[in-house]
Amino acid sequence: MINKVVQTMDEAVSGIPDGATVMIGGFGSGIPYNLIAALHRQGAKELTVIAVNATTMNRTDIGFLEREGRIKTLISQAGDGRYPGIPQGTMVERIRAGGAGVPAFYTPTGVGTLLAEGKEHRDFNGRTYLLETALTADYALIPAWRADTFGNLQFEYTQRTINPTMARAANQTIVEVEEMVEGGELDPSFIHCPGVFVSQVVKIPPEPEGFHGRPLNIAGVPTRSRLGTRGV
Amino acid sequence: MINKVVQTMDEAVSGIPDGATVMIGGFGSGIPYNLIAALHRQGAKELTVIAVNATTMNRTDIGFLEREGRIKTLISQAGDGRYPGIPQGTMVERIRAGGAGVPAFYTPTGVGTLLAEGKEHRDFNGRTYLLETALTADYALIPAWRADTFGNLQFEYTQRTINPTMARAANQTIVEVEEMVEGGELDPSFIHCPGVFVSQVVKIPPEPEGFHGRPLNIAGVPTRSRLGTRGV
Amino acid sequence: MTTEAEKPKLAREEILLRTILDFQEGWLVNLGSGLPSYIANYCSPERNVVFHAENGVVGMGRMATREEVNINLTNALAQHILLVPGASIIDHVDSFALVRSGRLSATVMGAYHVASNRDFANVSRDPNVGGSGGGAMDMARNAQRVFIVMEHVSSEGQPKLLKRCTLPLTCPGVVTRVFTDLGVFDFGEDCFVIKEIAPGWTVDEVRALSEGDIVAAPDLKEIDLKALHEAIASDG
Amino acid sequence: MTTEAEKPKLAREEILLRTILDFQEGWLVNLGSGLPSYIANYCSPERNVVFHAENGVVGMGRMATREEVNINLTNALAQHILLVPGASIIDHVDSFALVRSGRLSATVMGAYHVASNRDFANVSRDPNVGGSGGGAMDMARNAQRVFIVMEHVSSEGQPKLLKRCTLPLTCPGVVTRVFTDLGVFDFGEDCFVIKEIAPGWTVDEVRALSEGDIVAAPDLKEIDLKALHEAIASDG
Repeated sequence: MINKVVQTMDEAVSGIPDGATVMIGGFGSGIPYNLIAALHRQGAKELTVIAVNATTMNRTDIGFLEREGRIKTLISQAGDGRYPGIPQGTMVERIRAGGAGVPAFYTPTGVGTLLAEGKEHRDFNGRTYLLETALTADYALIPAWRADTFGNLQFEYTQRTINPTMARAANQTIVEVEEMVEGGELDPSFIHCPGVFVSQVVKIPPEPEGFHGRPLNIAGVPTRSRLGTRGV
Repeated sequence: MINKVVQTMDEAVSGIPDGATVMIGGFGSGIPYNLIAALHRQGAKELTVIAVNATTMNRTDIGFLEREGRIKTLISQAGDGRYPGIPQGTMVERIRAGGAGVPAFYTPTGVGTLLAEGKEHRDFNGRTYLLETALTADYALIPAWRADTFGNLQFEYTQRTINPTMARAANQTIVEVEEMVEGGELDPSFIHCPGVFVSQVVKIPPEPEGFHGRPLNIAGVPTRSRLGTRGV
Repeated sequence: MTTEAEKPKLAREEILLRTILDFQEGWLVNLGSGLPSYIANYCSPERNVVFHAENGVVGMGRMATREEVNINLTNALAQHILLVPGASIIDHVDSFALVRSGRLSATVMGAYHVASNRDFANVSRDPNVGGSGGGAMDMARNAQRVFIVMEHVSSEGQPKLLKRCTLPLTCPGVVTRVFTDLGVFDFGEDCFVIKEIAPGWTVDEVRALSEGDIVAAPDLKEIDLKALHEAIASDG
Repeated sequence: MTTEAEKPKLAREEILLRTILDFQEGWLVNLGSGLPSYIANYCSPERNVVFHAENGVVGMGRMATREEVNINLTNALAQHILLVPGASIIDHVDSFALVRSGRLSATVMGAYHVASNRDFANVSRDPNVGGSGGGAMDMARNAQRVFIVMEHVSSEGQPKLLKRCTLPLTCPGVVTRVFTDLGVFDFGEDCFVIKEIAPGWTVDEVRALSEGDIVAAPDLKEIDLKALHEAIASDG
């Protein structure tokens, strides 16, 4: 297997060109703060950003990219007047379809709403559905809890969200991780995202590189509460 | 959370009526031998059986059900002259769609073959795809490696296959497990199938109830080889 | 809109407590943003109701205290939460697969408007600009029951129980029951049926704060706040 | 079909060894049933090729010995296997999602027929009855390269490299390269281009055992069996 480790966030995002389509992971938790900050420093513009989480833009640093005009198109689940919005379940299923070689699928969600206008409606077994199409990307930026050097990933709790799915939907996936272990040390039965979907993995440094000094963890509180045995 | 434990295989399958649609899990490994044997003893007939694994019928005991005329319709990935066959990837995606509230999706697989005849063809971005519809069931019979009493499941290695997906696609899911632990003892981040998708869970007894004395494990060889750490 | 200011309505907490009483053992319930997200704080695990958060939690517990925070464990609103014993985490896609396939016994969410034809609106306050409402459309379209939890009138004093919604719909024709600070409402033939009423209020007084038709249920009863607090307290 | 019986062809193992030489570092390769499933036995981990089994293995190793058997670890043919360090297990759905999304660098499978228009057939021996070929249609339609590994003629002595397939197609127009016991074949304009030939064989002799047109590559060379065995042996 190939070693996917790179040393810095800046190196990891250095290849992202102007005009790229970039998926940015997380929702509530599971947001790749360090990679977003590195992408900000890197300077790429005219980006198409696909992020479920962009409702909380001010908190994710995607907002910084946007306010500087670096985002040409934002595809996100929540509309804000400028973007039409996508039902969240439809959005995540579209990303899943992108990584599953499914170009389009039908969903019941949104029928009878403004978001259904102009969409293909079709009945199956007496119920009406909308046609929705897949989303893919050139790059995905995601965090993980633990990686091995081959890029096999594990997520902790709701850090998972859309992240393993984006890894499958993007051509190249760049991962920031809290812990790194040697290749082969993770239990094969309990890997959330195989390394074949990962291009590069970077360990988050002890002093986070967070944009504008943003702390990775909330100061003064433990970063972990253990609510069950982990694995065996 | 609700305790899902029942004591015997026979009790677990007792409610399956004639004419039910039953998914039977596994592919190569991950086959619920004990529940299939119990279904055989139970006597239900006119069954519609959905099983990816039915190519290896003689080895799975689905063959016994079939030879006794208990199966009205078999939906499986491999045709044998009587059944038309479904590409394996299409079959598993159809089961996934059933558990995902997606009534239909498009796939590139099968275009230009006999299996595409009569199917809706549609182009997306210059490539041709086939429309395929979801599969659901009244019951799913699956094995698992470890369960807690709430029905949360973990699978070992390729025991997983289609099993967590069938649990989501069926109205009721019955599970035979190798190990049982108290509710809450499994790490929430590493559960392959949440208990909300499980109706009943039965521990495989030390002396397996396998049909016709079939041993659950291969006699004389270790049943486990450990090739990596499990979890943490 | 006469006696409104003078009479006590249900407190927000009491609306939640009343909603919890409708949950049955074994239910899987999604809790929406705002008021409903606090329901898990009040509902004891002994009720055997499993709470779902659409970012991928099956078995959501109460909000975390500052000492209990784990940055990798939140609900869909990024509020730090705990899990109950037996909880499991699924990914975002699987979480909405669960929703779309009809596994939710109920979804509980707020609304700007609920109409007597069971339509409701909570995605946008602008009549001309729609929105997705996050996962609200998915939950509303696909859950077995849609429970709306809200104050009876808007902060501007406008009625929210309407004949027809005038804001963009989240989903047409799906609302099962509405819990407000004035009562509990089911639906009849293009009307609301008030099943329970806030202590001291009359149906006509509720009608005055509503636009949609309100019919009194034959078995209309007053909400017993004392019993409500006791029922929930006994959970703990 | 003159000299066939007298001249040695490549042994089955040698066909596999030759196929392995085409794999490049970092490739993800699905191994089909029959002959291809043994490729992982011969290909060392140092080649950094990751083998996929469609039942959900990413990082398949060699076949297990009797002492190494775990009933919960098989390939798609229910053969007991081992994993390589760094392997991971995915579910069946995810495994074909990987296939359909074009992640496979190559798929290696057998065939009854391969045609000079890149069609191939391996789902049914009955011209009138189709079949799914298990996951073959998924792999063939979606992999970046389709490598066919087979004996050059059928057990009945019939040619398998044809002008057009007469058995139900697995997939039209996708074959990248064919490895037989007589040579390595690419494709030209409705013809096979023989790139490498079994030691001691002439192109005309290979043509005599083929139905489709065979064109000799300008750089046609004889397969060096000694070098082949050495290259693979050095893996170990």
